[in-house]
Parts: sequence; C-alpha cells; structure tokens
Amino acid sequence: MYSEKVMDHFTNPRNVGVMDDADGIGEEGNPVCGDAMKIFIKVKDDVITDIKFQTFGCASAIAVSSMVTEVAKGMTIDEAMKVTKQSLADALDGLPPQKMHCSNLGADALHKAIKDYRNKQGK
Amino acid sequence: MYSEKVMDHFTNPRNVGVMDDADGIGEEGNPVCGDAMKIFIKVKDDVITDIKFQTFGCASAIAVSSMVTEVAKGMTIDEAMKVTKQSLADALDGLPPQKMHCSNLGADALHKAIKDYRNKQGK
Amino acid sequence: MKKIYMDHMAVNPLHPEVLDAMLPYLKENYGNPMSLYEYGIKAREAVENARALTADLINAQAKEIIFTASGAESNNFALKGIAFALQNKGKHIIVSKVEHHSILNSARFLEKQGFAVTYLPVDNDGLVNPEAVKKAITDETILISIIHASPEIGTIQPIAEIGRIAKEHKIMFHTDGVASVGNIPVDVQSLNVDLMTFTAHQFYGPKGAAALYVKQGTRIVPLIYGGIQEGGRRAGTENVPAIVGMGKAAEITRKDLQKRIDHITPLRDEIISSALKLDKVILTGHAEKRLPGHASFVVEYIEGEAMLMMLAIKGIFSASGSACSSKALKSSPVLISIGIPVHLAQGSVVFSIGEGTTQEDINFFKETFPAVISRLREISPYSEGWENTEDSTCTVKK
Amino acid sequence: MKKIYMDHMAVNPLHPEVLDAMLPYLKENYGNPMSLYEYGIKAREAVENARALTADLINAQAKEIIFTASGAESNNFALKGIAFALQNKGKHIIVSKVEHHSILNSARFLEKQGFAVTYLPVDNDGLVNPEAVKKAITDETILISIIHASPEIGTIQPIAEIGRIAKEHKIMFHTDGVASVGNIPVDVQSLNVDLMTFTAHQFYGPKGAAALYVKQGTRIVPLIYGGIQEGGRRAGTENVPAIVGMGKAAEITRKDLQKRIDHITPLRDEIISSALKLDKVILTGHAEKRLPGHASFVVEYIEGEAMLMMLAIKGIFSASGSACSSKALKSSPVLISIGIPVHLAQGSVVFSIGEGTTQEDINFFKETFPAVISRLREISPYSEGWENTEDSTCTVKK
Ligand SMILES: Cc1ncc(COP(=O)(O)O)c(C=O)c1O
Ligand SMILES: Cc1ncc(COP(=O)(O)O)c(C=O)c1O
Repeated sequence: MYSEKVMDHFTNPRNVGVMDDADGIGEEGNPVCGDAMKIFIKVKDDVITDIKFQTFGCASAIAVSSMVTEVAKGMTIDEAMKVTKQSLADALDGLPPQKMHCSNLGADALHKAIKDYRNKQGK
Repeated sequence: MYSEKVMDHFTNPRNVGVMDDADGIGEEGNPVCGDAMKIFIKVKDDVITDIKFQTFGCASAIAVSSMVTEVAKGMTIDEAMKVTKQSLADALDGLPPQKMHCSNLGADALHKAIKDYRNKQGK
Repeated sequence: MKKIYMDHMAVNPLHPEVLDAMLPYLKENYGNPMSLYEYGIKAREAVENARALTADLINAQAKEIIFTASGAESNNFALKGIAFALQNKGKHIIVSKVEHHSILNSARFLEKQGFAVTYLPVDNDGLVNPEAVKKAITDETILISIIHASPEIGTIQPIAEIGRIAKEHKIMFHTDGVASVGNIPVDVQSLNVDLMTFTAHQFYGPKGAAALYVKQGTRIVPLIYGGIQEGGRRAGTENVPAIVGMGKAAEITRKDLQKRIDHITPLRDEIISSALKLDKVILTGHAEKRLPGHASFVVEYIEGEAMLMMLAIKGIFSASGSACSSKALKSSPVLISIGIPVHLAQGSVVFSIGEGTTQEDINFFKETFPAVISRLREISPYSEGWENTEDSTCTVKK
Repeated sequence: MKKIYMDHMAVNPLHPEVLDAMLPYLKENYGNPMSLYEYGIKAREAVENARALTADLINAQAKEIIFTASGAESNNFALKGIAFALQNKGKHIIVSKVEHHSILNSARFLEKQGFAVTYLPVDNDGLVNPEAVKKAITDETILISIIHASPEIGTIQPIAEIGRIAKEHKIMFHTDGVASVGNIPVDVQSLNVDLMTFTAHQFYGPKGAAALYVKQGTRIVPLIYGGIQEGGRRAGTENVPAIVGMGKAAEITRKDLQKRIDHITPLRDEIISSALKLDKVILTGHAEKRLPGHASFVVEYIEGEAMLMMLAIKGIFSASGSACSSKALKSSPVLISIGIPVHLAQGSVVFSIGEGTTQEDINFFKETFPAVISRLREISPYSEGWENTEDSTCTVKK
C-alpha cells in the first residue's frame, strides 16, 4: 500500500529532532486527529539552511515530514512557500488516497514555520 | 437422498401395468399435484391374488407404488386395509421427509381399490 | 459407468487453472486484506487484481464491482439496496414473472415494507415485452429488474431495449445476469444497465464468489453493514481465495468464451433436434434467443424428477424445473408464466452443457433419453387426452 | 527475516487438515447440494455433516445452524431478521457501545426504519453491567445483542447472566461470538442465548464460512431471500468447500481447544507483563476476563499505525484499533467507550497469538516492542503533559 519511498522515509526519517535556536517553528495537526507535526527552521539570507521535524502520526505522516525537510533544505523561503501537499506526495511516489489529506501535513507545517520566521523578523 | 430400496423399486418396479379384468380399481392423486397412481386388484376368497399399478410421479411415488403391490399381494383385503403410509415408507427403509406426504399415495390407492371391489360386490 | 454432466446451470466445476490461482490464498497468503502488513497487502493486491479482471469480463470499471458471496445475495442487495436508497423518490418497482426466487422474494419483502411491485407477464417464449415495461412505469417507479437469461427455459431477454426505456425515464435498471454472464458476451455499457448480478460458478469459478455491478455514481444502501470493505457497501472479511478464483475465471472466460460457444452450440442443437423428434416432447423457451448450452423441454405423461432420476441412473445428470431449486417446487412458476398447463409443467427437464461436453456424450444422450421416456410412459397411467384429467384441487398439499 | 504473526483476531491461517478436507469439494465433488443426482447428494451429505460438526462445537443441534458467508452477514441477519420478525411485538432493541460495526451499523439502519435502539455504556474494563441491561428493558424491547468477546480489547462479557435476564423478560438474545468461538469454550445452552454469530476464520477454518446459531423455534426473517437452501432462511448456492472447511475446523477445534488455550495463555501473559514494565504503556480491556491469546495496549506519545508498521518491518504482524478494520477509523469507539482519551486511543496496538506462536517469538517480541516504542517516541513531539495538547477540533477531516 505504501511506496518504497514512503517506507524508506518512514524507516529512516531524515532530519528528526528539535532545534533549540530555531528561527521559525510551525505546528500542524493535533493528536486527537491522529497526526501532528512540528517543524523547526534556520534561515540565512532567505535560505533554509537547516530544518528539523518531530511527528506524531502514522507511517505516511512521518514519511511526509521527513520528505518535506529534505525538499525544503536549501530552498529560499519563497520557494519553500510553494511546496504543496501534492508535490510532497509526488516526491514520495504517491500516497494512498485515504492518507492524502489526513497525514499530509508537511507543507502546512513548513509554511507555518516560515510565517513564524517572517513574523519574528517583523516582515 | 433415497434409500437403496427406493432406488431398487424405482429402477425395477414390480407389477407395473393395467389389468383388463380387475375386480377393483383405485385412483389417487392428480397430475396437477405432481403424483397420481392407479391400482388394479384381483380378489379371490377375500385374498388379493393379483395386483398391478400405473404411476405418474417422482421416483419415490413409483417406488411406493411398486412396494404397495408387493406388500398387498397375497394379503386378505382386511389385512390390506391396514397397510399405511408409514408401513410402506418403513418397508422402503424410509422416505425423505418432503416426500413422506406428497408421493406416498400407495396405501390410499390400495384402499380405494378395495372399496371399489366391495362396492362392486355390493358389500 | 460414464458420468455425463448436463447441469451446468446448477453449478460448474472449477477450471483447474482457477484452483491453481486460489491455492496460494488457501495456504501461505492467508492475510486479511484490511491488514497493513505484508500478508494483508498481498491479499489486498490479489483482491484488487481480481476486481479488475472481473470488471473486464462485463466491460465495467474495477470500482463498479462489489464482490458478494452469491447470486442470491447480489439480487437481494440490488433490489433492497436501491429500494431503500430511493424510497423518498418513489415506492414502485417493476420485475417480470420469470425472475429467480431471490428477486421475487425480495420484491415480496419490499411489498411488506410498503413498496408496490408490478410483476410483468411474458409471452409463450418467455420474453418480456419492452412496450409493457414502458406502460408499467409510473411517476413512482424507482427500479426495474429483469432477468437477463432464464436458467430454466434459456430465453434471453431484450435487456438493451428495456435498458434504453429505463434510461429515458431516468429509472434505475438491474438485470440478473447469473445465467448469462460467462455463457454469452455481456457488456454492461451496450446493455444499458445500472446494476447487474453475476456469479463465478456459472463460468468455472468457485462457489461463494459473486458480484454486483453498480454503475459509478449509483446510490445503494448496503445489505450487509459493518466495516469498510468493498468501499463500505458490503462488509465482511473478504473471501480472498474465492475472489481470486472469480477473477481468474473471468480472465479465462473472456479469452475462451467464443470458443466455448462455438463448441456447445451445435451439440445443444443436436440435443434439441433429437428430442423434438420424439412424440409429445415440447421445447420450452425461445427457439433462437436462448443460451447456447441450454436445452429445456416438457415431456408429456411423465414427471420430471422421475425422468432426471432415471437419467442419472444411466449416467446423465440433468435438472428439472428451476435449475437451482430442483427440490423446492413441484411446478415451476416460470413454466406456468409461459403458458404451460400445470400437469404438463410437471414433466420439465433441463439439459445444460459445458466446455467438457463431447459429441460422444451427445450420442449417448440421443440413445438414452428416448429410452427413459418410453420406460416412464410404460409406468404412467396417462396418454393422449390426459389434459382432461387436470383438476385444480390437490387433495395432498404440496 | 522471521515473520511472527500476532494478528489472529484478524484472520487465522487454514489448518492443513481443513484444506485437505476442502480439496475434494474444490475438485471432483463440485455438485450443487440442491441437485438430485450423485454429485448433488455427495455435496448435500458433506454440508449436513459439516453442520453437525459445527453445531457440536457450541453444543447446539445441527438444525440450529444456518451457514452464512461472514460474521458481518450473520450479525446483520440476526439484528434485522429478528427486528423484522418481531416488529409487531415492539420496536426497541438493546446493544452495547462496544459492538462490532456490523451490529452498530445494522442498529442504525433499523433506527431509520423506525426502531429505537439503546446503546449501553461499559465500564473501564469494557464490561456491560447486567443490571444496566435489565434497566434498559421496556415493554417494547424485542431484542438484546451483546458482543461475547471484544477483538479489540479482549474483554469477555457476562453473557450467561445477561442471557438469564433476557430469558426472564422473554426477550430474544443474540451474542456476537466471532472473537470467542474457537478461542474459549462456548456453550449456547449455558450462555442462555437464542442467537449467536461465529466465523470459521477465527478457528483455522476458511474465509467465507460463518454461521448464525438460531435456537429451535425462533422466528427470523431472511436477510437473503431466494431458494430453499438453509431451510429457506438463507438463500444462495451453498459454498460447499467453505462449509466443509468450517465443519472440519470445528471438529479439530473442539478436540484441541484446551490444548491451544494452555499453550497461548502463558505466552500472552508474558507479552502483557513485559509490555506493562515499559513506561506509559497501558493494558486495555479486563485484566482477567479476557481472551486467552489477546494482549492489547495503548502506548502514550505515539500513534498506532506507525507502531504496527515499524513492528511489521521487524517481522511482527499486529493490529491497531479494531482488528478487522484497521484502515477504517483513526480513533476507535471501543477505546473511547472504556474511557481512553482520544489522543491516547491513537496509540492502540493489539497482539493476538495462536497455536503456532512460540516462546522464541515472544522472546523476539520482548526485545523488539520496546525498541519500536523508543524509536517512535524519539520522533514524536510529545511527552509528559501531552494531554494538555488535546483539542477537540480537527482542522483536517478524518
Ligand atoms: C466481534 C466481531 N464481529 C463481527 C466481525 C465480522 O466478521 P467478518 O469479518 O467475518 O464478517 C468481526 C471481524 O473480525 C469481529 O471481530
Ligand atoms: C438466474 C439466477 N439468479 C440467481 C441465482 C442465485 O444464484 P446463487 O445460487 O449463486 O445464489 C440463480 C441460481 O443459480 C439463478 O439461476
């Protein structure tokens, strides 16, 4: 049911962890809903230089989180704002339809982290 | 579903045929009902000396008819009046329940033939 | 003794390749398709593959196939499922008088729940008149269900034409394709049907595997509620081996159907022409618009069960009355509907042949059938003029 | 990699002797039990023999067994069949909140048809209080249906006691025995039930084979109308191989049940005691009144599907939430009913072991489970105090 890429990112998630000196933090979801994630970013010259995540959720939620950190690292924040649910799902060679909406919080959390960064910058 | 005895009497029915000089004739059933039989008896000194049947019906109707002729041959007519559905079914090692009532016309036809004989005798 | 199976309408043997396809799912691949690990995933894939193959046989999409456990279940599901789904639109249903009991008795259940049902008559060949369908339609009509082919008399109905009428009136149209799918080409698109019942055991697939085709977008209420199997429309742990078997049987049938038809049609024609040479043997159902492997008769002066029992003793296995309920009824409503008098209807016999039937079998049949008829006629009290014996009252309850 | 199957509640592998018993009916003995010739007679005998064996397992009479195709079908049949049969007596039904979806959703269907349904709560162990059943009874009550054992939390209900109450009030009593029959001794006499659902796949029998026990003299309306199969109470060509398999599985189970229980209970206890040593792992269901092979937990801070996927990667196959509908629901109504908060209910995991489970398997489990929990907790944003994060609104629709 899951693609090999999903299983790979679930088994060996990239960029797991907290970041004590994050420039922006984005949270999306809630344990009541079954999936929740937190994204920490470091930004330098509008580029995401480091990124970490923590996720509570099913295998695909974890894989999406891992993928979003991999994709976003090195992007400018403007580019990163254009990352979508669909592009993440595509990067993972697809998600089962019932997972497409509920476990696919990566883009939202990333965008929230960027907004948080911008807020903090006063932009 | 049918006992071996039923199958034997169905495959090789005894005493099939008409009797032109019958002393009594009994008919029971109707093609609309799916089973119908006719019994012919010859009686001498109150004893059934010869008996024949014709039957329209399922395998068990034919077997019962054959069995009733075999059982009744040589009986006095009083004895023959005591032949029952159950005794014929028993003689055939049983009948399937759904056949017990609908195809088991042998005793009734025999009794009718005896009554016909008695009527003709003015008794 | 040679055994000649001429009761393919009752059930077909499993195709050996079908059994081979099923075996892994009876052994190591035992997972529940709902499970998320390897075993479950394999089972899920097998089920979805079978769904696609099953859909292909009738020119449907995979998602339009709901697997069930029997033709009877599919028929109950179709009738009640549409009736309960659309009861707010109307409460009138149209069926024919020559439907299978699973349709007729579902219709009667719905009558008890407040639905009105029209039972359409058929002509002497067993055909429903599409014009009569049109006339029976009211503003309240929500569903029409007409059998595609009769297992008892072989007649094939003008489903495409009736479907066109249903479509024009925007009324849901179901056909019971148990006796047709796998025996003749069936294409749900050209037949204009919204729902269709069919079973695997009619085309060398397993027992316990059947389907309801439900056209995309059709609202239907489940017959069996529970988990989310079959898209929430039919609950219950999927019978994976049976479903896999149905898929395989559908795949083989799609490939072999024309070959099968070409093989059995002339053999069936020989059965019919030889039987009709006999005195007082009448073909039931339509002479041309009939299932290719199907030959059905009424034989005067003798009774059907005795006939099939004596044929069985000789090694020929056949049916009398409705193929799937030989024990159920003394006289068949289908035969009565095509105008056969009750006493004659008792003498019904149905021969249905299949891909294993040989010319030798037919030769043996041609020797045996007349002998069996003669023997039973010798035992029978009836002959010419027996219709006058017909009596509408039966002293003995049947 | 070794594969350790710990999801026996979802489905069991076929016992090899069961498959052997089925094979002749998948091959040469393909007849339809309704047919009157040899092939049909053999099939009929096989079905009736299986019926007797199936009845023996639960101390019923053969004629009290109606074969169906799934537990879901039996549950739908029981609820709707009794409701429609007795609707003139009353229109109130009592069920518990921890029933399987096939009961709950049938009850909801009946509500739409004008019936009233009481959903009884359970205590924190998942037990229905018999006194609460008694209090819920009204003059209108026609049916009580309480699950015998929960596949999700393992709790075994006081069925005999509830049955006594139902009997005193002359109310029909059904129990869903899918998770109990074959796993613990079940005797319909001492349980005081009028109807009971059970499936073969719970005791090493085939998929597609299940039954509804219906006490002699009980009136029930068919769910599947049609021919006269199953005494006219459940139509459809009998799935002979599956039924034969169910009979054989019942026969073996009757003989082996105690041995199986003795084998799995200590292994199950080891699972529980080792898991409960871990931080923030909670047993769900009753500590003693539970199925012998059943161990179920909620694990804080992590989610169930991820847990079972990671366990599966290591070779341990388990379930989360309701065993038969892992994909259906994010949070389980059963866990909510026993007072588990929603965020915690997400971390559900169920291990159900069987006769093939070994001490070695349990040793491997004891190494693996803690490691999986630790790894997922490393990834999780939550820890102590997370209950404060609970938020009743979900932005994303589940
Ligand atoms: C308690 C219970 N009842 C009913 C069912 C439904 O059974 P089936 O999936 O065989 O239809 C299940 C599923 O395993 C169950 O656990
Ligand atoms: C036309 C038709 N519909 C429905 C059925 C019922 O199918 P099943 O016996 O598989 O439930 C039959 C029986 O063979 C049939 O001939």
